Amino acid sequence: MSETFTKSMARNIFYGGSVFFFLLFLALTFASHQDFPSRDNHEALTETVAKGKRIWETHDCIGCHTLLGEGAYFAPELGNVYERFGNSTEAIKAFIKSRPVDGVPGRRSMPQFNLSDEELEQVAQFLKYASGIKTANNWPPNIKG
Amino acid sequence: MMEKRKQPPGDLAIWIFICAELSVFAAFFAAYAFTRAKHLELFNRYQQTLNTDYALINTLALITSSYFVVRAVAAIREGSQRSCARWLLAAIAMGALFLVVKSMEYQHHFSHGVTLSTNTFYMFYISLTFFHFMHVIMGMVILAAVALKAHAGGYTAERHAGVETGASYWHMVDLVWIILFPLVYVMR
Amino acid sequence: MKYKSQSVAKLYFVAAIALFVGQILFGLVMGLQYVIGDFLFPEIPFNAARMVHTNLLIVWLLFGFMGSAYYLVPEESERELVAPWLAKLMFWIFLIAGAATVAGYLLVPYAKLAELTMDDLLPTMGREFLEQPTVTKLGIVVVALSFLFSIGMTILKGRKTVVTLVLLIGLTGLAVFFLFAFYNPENLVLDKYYWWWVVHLWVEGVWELILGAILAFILIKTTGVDREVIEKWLYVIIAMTLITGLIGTGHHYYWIGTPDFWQWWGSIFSAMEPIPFFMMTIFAFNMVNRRRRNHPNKAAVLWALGTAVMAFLGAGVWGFLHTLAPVNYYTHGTQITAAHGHMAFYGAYVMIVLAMISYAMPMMRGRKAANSPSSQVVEMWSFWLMTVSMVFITLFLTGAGILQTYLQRYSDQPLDFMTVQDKISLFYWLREIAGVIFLIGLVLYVVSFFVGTDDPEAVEKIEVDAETA
Amino acid sequence: MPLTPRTEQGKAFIRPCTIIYLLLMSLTLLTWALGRFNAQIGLPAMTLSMSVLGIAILKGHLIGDFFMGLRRVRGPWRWVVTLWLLLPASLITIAFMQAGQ
Repeated sequence: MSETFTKSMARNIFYGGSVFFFLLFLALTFASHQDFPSRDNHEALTETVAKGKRIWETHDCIGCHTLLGEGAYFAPELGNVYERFGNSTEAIKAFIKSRPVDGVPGRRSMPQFNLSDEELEQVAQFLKYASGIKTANNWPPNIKG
Repeated sequence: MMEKRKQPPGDLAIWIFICAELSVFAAFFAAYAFTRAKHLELFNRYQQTLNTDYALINTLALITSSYFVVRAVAAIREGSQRSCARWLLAAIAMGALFLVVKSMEYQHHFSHGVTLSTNTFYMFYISLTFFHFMHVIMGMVILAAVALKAHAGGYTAERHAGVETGASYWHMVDLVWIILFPLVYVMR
Repeated sequence: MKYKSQSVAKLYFVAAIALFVGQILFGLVMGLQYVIGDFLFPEIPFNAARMVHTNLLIVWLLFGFMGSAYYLVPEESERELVAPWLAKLMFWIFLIAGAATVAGYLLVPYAKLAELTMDDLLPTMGREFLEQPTVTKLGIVVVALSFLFSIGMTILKGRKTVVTLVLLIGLTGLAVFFLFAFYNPENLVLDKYYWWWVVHLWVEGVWELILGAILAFILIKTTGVDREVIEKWLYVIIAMTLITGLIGTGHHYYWIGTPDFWQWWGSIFSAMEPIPFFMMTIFAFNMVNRRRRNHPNKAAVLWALGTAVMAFLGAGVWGFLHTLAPVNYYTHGTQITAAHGHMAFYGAYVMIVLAMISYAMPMMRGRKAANSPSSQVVEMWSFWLMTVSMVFITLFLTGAGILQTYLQRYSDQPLDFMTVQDKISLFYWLREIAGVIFLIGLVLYVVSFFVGTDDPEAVEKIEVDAETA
Repeated sequence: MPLTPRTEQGKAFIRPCTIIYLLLMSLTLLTWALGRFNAQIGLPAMTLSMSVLGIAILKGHLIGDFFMGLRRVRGPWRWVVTLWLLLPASLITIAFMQAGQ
């Protein structure tokens, strides 16, 4: 019996395997969707929060910070900043508001975005909402993020 | 003394695939066992909600279907295409029986609100069995394709690597269940 | 070069290299901002520099992929490109849109850019790597569809090979999964879940098909090994890629509000993800060892082998390092991720594009098969400088990441983020130095195009087989 | 290479694979019975677990050898299934011993 290792079988495995595992991925996605309502803190997803997400996005906050560990690693994690700031949206707003326009000599500094009070409230509420998302094992490991 | 060959039956490509699949299952089995060691009471308690009788029927069904596949390969080696197709059909029927019984089992659990997130035991139970369940479906699709080709006279006593390839995959599906059955249903 | 229309690739390659230089310059800016926080502040804040750095990377790799496709598809299909004018038109559209977008990042505040481009109509901006204004994204879709049209039609009308088929599947997948960039729900968990359908299913899915196809093409051309053998392995490797990589998406679903079962599924499948990369390394070296000819373009072969090794190290080994959920619990979102990202992108995608450029450019510039020996020597120097400095960038970032993980996440008295950053700044300085060396390598790479252009080209060394001689 | 269904005289034989099949079925019933009736049999949990695991390895080996046809293969592929069986089985054994303590 000669060696058999055919291109057509390799091809079949590529097609079959890809379809198989993509379907499995879809099944797991479906299972994830069943679980989202119990973890994604959608109860807190008010219009203010939605607007806050837009503020978050249009100022490219993810370009320096991480949110639930995703983003840039230049500035602190913000998924739990609400808790780190003593469960206070006021503290978050005060921090954003007080950033110096010209930065801090020699140090990293957050830009002064000149947000209105309303916008500040929205983005702070967004961060509060984010902190209410139930991450597995309560990630991050500690309050430092 | 029989002549030994260097390569397992069927296309080598399927054996690479089989090895990959077996590694995934091995990882899952080990993960199950070590997680169980950490949550012994939970695993022992919820293991009792599983129905061993269903699992017995399913094990017998899979072994029988594997046997039928062996007969299908033997038939094509003797040059009998129609008998090969018939044995494959019988094997597919046993696969279908497996799916029906397994679905009844799932139906029982799901109607009690069990999901992947209910607890760690059910996470493993559903993950392992569902992953295997999909392999049974995949195997049936492969066997069906082989059966159709055999029926159409696509294999001969000399050239039948396709039958052996499909057979090898199906035996792998059986093999995985052979470990899964005692591990998840019986061992405690 | 067998077909005239292949030459459109040259435009794409030149642009790719130019944008590559830009990407590295901004990388150095960011690297400096890591240690001198107020560098260029507030003119170019870190987030703007980062957008430029990452988006230029994506855009120039896309230029590289497109150029590679335009070069190899006519040759594989044995016919001229369908509508080469479309390829040229789309090049300029893509280049101008890309340049305008980058200019937008740098010249106006990002919020202003969002306003100017009317992001509120269909908000898609402000998510990592997908920062482009919605109109740019729409432009990308148009470019991708036109590109698929001309490549697809050429493939369908000509000889169909496994290389072109796999390439086409990869490129189609690239276009399809990009559509998830337009899905931006208010629900943060959903947003993140489907964001990965672009990012992960690109870089650990369909892009690997493109990588495999290009690598197979180069190996067929430079080693003279039987096409059947190479194509067979291509299928097996990309099959393993998708088998492991699709569920492997789960390693991004550990800590973002997604269910716990992903920790198991993600860990088990992504632990298998190094396998296809390992197979690719074995495959590439095997093919070169079994070569039937000594291709005079040594630089191209070097890049191709380099791709296989560095992709395995960067994507395979450095990926595995932090892919298991219990490890990732501590390393998620630290410099470990940055270390992996740098080496994986360089090893898998930067190097394959440079390999293709290295292989195709001499022919497009009128050579028969290769550049002059002196040019190749410079190019190979640039290979080693860039590759070794990338290894060091990765090692320094890994060192920074391990310390960060320990000090901020693991020790009994965890420290603040910024306190930790100050403590590990030495590693950032070292990374910046390695980055400068990378830039020197890149400059040498550009220089290699202008060295020895008047010298005769390198010729194939005929090996005399001892047994037949 | 027929699985010797008949001798030259045309006398019917039981195929080896049929014998293996019947053996596999009986071993399955044994596993099931051990699990189902252990309350009456009263084996210690560890003994029960290791017995059914041992039976499973034997079954898997038979499937690999006779059904997959590996006993007619030489070289590394000959042992692929058996090695695979031993790998998770030893990990499972370690885990169960950990849990048993």
